[in-house]
Amino acid sequence: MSGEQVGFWVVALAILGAGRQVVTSRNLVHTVLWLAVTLANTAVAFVMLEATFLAAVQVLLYTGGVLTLMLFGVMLTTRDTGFVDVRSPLHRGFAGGVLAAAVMALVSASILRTPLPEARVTAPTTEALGASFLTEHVLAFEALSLLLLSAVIGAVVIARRRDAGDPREERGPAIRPRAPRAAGGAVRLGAPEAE
Amino acid sequence: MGLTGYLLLAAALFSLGVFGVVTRRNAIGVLASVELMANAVNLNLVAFSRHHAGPTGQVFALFSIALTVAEVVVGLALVLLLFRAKGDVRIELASELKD
Amino acid sequence: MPFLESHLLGVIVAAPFLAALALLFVSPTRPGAIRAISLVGALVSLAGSVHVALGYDLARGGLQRAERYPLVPSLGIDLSLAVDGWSVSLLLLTGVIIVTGVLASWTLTDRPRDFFVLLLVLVAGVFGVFVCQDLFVFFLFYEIAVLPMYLLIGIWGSRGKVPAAGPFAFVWRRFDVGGREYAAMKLTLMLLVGSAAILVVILALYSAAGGSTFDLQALARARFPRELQLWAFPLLWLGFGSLAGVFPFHTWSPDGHAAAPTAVSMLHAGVLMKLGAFGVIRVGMLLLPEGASYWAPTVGGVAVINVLYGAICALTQRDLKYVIAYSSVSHMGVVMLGAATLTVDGWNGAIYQMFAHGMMTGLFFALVGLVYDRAHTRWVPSMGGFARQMPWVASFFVLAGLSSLGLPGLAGFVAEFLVFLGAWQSQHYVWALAGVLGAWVTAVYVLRVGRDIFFGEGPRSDEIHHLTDARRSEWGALWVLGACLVVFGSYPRLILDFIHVATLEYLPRAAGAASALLEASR
Amino acid sequence: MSPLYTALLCTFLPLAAALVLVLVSPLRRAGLAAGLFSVATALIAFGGAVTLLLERWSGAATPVRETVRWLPHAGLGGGAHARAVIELGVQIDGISATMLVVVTAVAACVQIFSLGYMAGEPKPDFGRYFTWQSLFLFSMNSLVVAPNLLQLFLGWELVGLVSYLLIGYWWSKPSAARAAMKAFWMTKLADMGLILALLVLFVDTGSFDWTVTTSAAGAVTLLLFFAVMGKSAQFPLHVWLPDAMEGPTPVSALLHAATMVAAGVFLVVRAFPLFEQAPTTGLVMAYVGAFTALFAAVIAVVQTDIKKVLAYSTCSQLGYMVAALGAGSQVGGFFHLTTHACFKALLFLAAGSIIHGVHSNELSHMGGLWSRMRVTSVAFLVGALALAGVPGLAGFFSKDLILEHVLERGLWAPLGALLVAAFLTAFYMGRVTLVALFGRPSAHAEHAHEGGVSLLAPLVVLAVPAAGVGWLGAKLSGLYAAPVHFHLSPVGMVATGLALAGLGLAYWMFGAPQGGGRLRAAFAPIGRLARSGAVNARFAWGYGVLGGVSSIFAWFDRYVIDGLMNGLGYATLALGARLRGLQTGRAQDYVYVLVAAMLGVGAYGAFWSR
Repeated sequence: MSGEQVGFWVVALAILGAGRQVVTSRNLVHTVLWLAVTLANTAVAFVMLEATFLAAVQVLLYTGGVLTLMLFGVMLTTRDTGFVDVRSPLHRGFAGGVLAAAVMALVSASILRTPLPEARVTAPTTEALGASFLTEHVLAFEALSLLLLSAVIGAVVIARRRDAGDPREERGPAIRPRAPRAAGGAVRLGAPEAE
Repeated sequence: MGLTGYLLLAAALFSLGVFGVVTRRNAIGVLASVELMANAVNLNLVAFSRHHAGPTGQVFALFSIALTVAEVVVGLALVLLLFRAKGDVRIELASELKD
Repeated sequence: MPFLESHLLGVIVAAPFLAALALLFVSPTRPGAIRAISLVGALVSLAGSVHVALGYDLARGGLQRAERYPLVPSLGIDLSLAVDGWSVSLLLLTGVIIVTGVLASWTLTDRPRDFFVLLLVLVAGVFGVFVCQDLFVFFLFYEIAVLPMYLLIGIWGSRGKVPAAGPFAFVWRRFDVGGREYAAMKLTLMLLVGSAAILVVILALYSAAGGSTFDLQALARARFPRELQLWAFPLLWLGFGSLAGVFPFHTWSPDGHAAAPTAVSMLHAGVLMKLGAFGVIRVGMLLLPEGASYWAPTVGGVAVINVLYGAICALTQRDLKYVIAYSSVSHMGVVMLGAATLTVDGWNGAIYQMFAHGMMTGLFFALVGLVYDRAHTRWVPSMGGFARQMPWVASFFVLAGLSSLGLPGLAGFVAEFLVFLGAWQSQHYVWALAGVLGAWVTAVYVLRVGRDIFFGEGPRSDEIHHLTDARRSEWGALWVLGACLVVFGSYPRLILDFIHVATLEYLPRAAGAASALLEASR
Repeated sequence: MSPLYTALLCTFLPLAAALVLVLVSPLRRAGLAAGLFSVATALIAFGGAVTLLLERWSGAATPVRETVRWLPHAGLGGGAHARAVIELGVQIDGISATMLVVVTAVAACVQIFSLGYMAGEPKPDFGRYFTWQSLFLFSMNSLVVAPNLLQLFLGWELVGLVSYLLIGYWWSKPSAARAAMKAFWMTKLADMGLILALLVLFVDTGSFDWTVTTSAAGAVTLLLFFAVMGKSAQFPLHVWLPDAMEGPTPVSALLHAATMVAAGVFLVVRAFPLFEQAPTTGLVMAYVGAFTALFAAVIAVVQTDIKKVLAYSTCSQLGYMVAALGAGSQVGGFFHLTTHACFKALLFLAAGSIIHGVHSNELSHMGGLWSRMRVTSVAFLVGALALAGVPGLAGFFSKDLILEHVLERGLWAPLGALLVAAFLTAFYMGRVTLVALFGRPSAHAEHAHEGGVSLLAPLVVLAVPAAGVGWLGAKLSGLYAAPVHFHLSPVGMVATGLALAGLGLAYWMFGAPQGGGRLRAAFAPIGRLARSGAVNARFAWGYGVLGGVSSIFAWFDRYVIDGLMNGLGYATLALGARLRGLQTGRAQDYVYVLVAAMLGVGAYGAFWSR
């Protein structure tokens, strides 16, 4: 077993172990922290795949940015319950397990049945990456920046507190539970509006 | 280590994510599970890029990461909104899809 | 402008879209700007259509001005546009109808911006269907054209009253039969069910042709197996036919047209119903010639029912819009009848009937809208003697009526005559007889309803007063449509030559299959 | 100017006039100016028509025929259809030149007459009236110069349209609006025959020409004759004609006496080569025509409205023409058409002048007009005597020709009917003349007086041909057939005798002696029958049936077909309510199903589909 293979197994075990904690941990703060472990280990896997730039981005963006954000989220919303998630009913967990197993089975079966090139090619340099960004994929790049911008704006708009004067805000719910309404037309047909 | 190993690793990670998405009760938990799935996809992309050809795979992975970031941002905003509306973030509270 | 010249079809389709987009940035409180932008969008399309017609090389024929924008190359889906003779005529029709439709809704005050946005999106879809050469995109445009109708009728519609009776009276307790939401829903549901059938066939054709292209020309060369053709054609016929008002799927039409606001009725009866018939011919008969010739007698027989049944039903309607709606059902029957003859004259007549009926029914609905606007009722027995206050409206009503009953010199006659000629040539004598009889019944109800509204003694209801004649913008719409009826009726070759070129090219496929079928049966 | 351009001028100048009047509102609303404009174009058209006729008259001109393609057409298969074209154009020969002169002359007279007769109308209506008049002239001329049956049909429908518009001229009067509609319905019903005939002819021969030889001549001609029955008011499709008298009297003179109703006869004259191929149709025509001649004459006897008398008389005379054509006499039919146009237009215009003076249509409101309206009375008298068949006047010659031909063909029953009709014609015309002109003046007639010069000049002008056109028979028939020289035949003498007897009887009953009270009583039941409108009632009944059928259909559509659709929607909803239990509304459950479904599809695609 070469050193590289050993490294792979270690990283794989770390990723999967941490991932298991992410989906099962009761404490949400723990969940987020385990997620950080998973992502960091993925960054290690990236390094092993000689994608160093990506690994850096992964660590900076994910572990640095996103997880902090998620921690904020957890702190803000589950403060009262002690960061503890409600337990799922057993049948739900069982069904989820079956589904996950099925996904795993199908995907791995597909992978194993497909003849894959095992030999490595030269890893692209960061320079090549940058060049590719600004030439071949420049349109997608720009579109992405627009998307990020709109996501930020959208997030602000969605999460923004209503003005204090808004009476709806005083009562709490910003989205009032509306009267049962037709989602599709067929139902609406049955409830004639009085004219 | 060959491509197959990485792909299987990613598949396993993805399956974990699926499990989390359908079982977690807390919206942030669901979000974290989605991150796992996205991460699995990125792993795949990078692995393919290494064993196949050229920078395209990595480029896509980068795009994917950026997209995920955007998704997290919006997702968290929604979670906040949900919290403000219902006082809790259990995801079954958001059952407006039922008529 | 070379760009404009080489992307003209794209521009025609895009202009209403862009106008709709521009409207989104206009304040809803500025109706003047909204109208102006809509009119500009419509006029650009019309001007483009006229330019396409003038530039179409009749001697060369075939598809011209091909434009291709790849959409999903891996599935063989392209936004590929081109015109043949049929498209040229229908483009012109659509252009005229949307311009006059915008003019006719000039005075709309209820949420004009949303109204015009939907109207323009709808018409962009219609333009798209007529110039599109890719089956998938064809379907896409078809849906774009059909769906805004739901909102347009549901929001801006008016209601008629249909008292509960008959074996299904229990339904009335559940639905608001005759209401605008009911009408909108019914129309949308029926058309969507039709769309589902169409989609099934489209996918079947795609995979049967090798799963690499949706191109109409390529599919037409594909020679589908006979079994496929035999089951696929009736599905297409009924799917598209639900929009063309084929019996018994016509029942959305009276309610839908009656509930719809003026411009929407104009577009719907004037152009949208043609999409259905166009689909049957363009997709059904050209791609599935064997299926078409096998089913032609059925199609024609049902069309005969449409012609007579629609006309006879129109005879006793008391609601003005219902009269015109049933007349549309009847006249669309003439289109299907012409298509089913599988003869040159029949097809020429069918396409020309689309054109002529579009103009005529557009005029009709514009007038009905005017009358309704002034009298605030659509109940014919309460009207009478309106010609005193609205002489021009009366004159144009008679003109439209004369065209619908097939008076020579007006566009309707040419179409009907050709269709009857085709029917006689195809030796379906009963079809021709029924068609001629239908034209007579049309004369009976059209003249009677005209008399009941406009002639004789004054309004029979005391609630009707302050009638006024057409105003400026409405005036423009009436004159344009009226002039079209007269001009294209007295010199039909202006349009018919285009149609003829395309028919000559396409018909041999279908007719070849027909004669092969005849051989086989001997 | 070449004959072609002259003919085009005759046809399109009135169209241009009509268009100008439609589009230039100020001119139309100016009233008299519109009228003068229209009259001027009509006179120019008349001048053109006369030149055309004179060219034929001198014998130098050959027939002119020019056509243009109207519709593209390409028949499948070879044979006649490969070369088939659908075209319109102009054909000038003896028949069309004569007819053009008749039409334009009568039209010009009528328009001039209308200037005075309609002077009391509001100005815009006056303009509208002349717009329709110009449109009529265009339509009729395009029918007359038609080179084939298709164009004849186009003109045919257009004159029907103008007839509708002009009958309904006083549209605010419910009876006028109804009469206009009825006339259109009836003629349109008959026109179905014409359009079907066109289809049969074209599919059989690849042409709309009347000169072709066709194997389907029987069907074609019968269908054509059905159309003729409608347009030329043959029994039983004649019911619209008396109602059409709701229109202004000059309109009745032009459309419903002289020209438009004669279009049916003109059609047969034109398509005579086709009719010659179908002897059976000829027989049918002879019988129908003769019966109509008799039937309408009987009804005319008891009418009390002067216009109704003339209307039924028109029916009757058209019956004569149809019978003549059925008996195989193209010349007889067409010649009678020509003479009838002259004297019937004269009679109607004179009647119009009388109505203008008396302000009533009723015969009982007239009387003693001879002394008060001398010019009109003389004109009326000339027309009446010409119609009655008094020797030397126009009607005498043409009627004689017809009877001779019917006798020649051995059609005894039609001959008898026509002879009786000749007697009755003289009788009812005598009655009208005696009552209106020489009877005891009623209160209405006390103040009767002549109208202006525009009313009288057309009467004088028309009286000349009404009296004398008969003498031109040989020359006129020579324009398109072997010249027919007049000679008094035995049957003609019988007819003349009968006509004189009819006049005598009329004098005995309605003139100075005032005899025949018992005879009058004998006529009473006919009068009742005529007024009850038995035939009319049949059509009213038919209309009722149509309405009933329509009600049933409409109900069926609304409540069964549409009800079915509604029921379907209802059922779907009910089903939807059941299925709703499956919906939890939880996003996670949806994800679960989604992933499972994707797995299913993926598994199918990956493992089983190969």
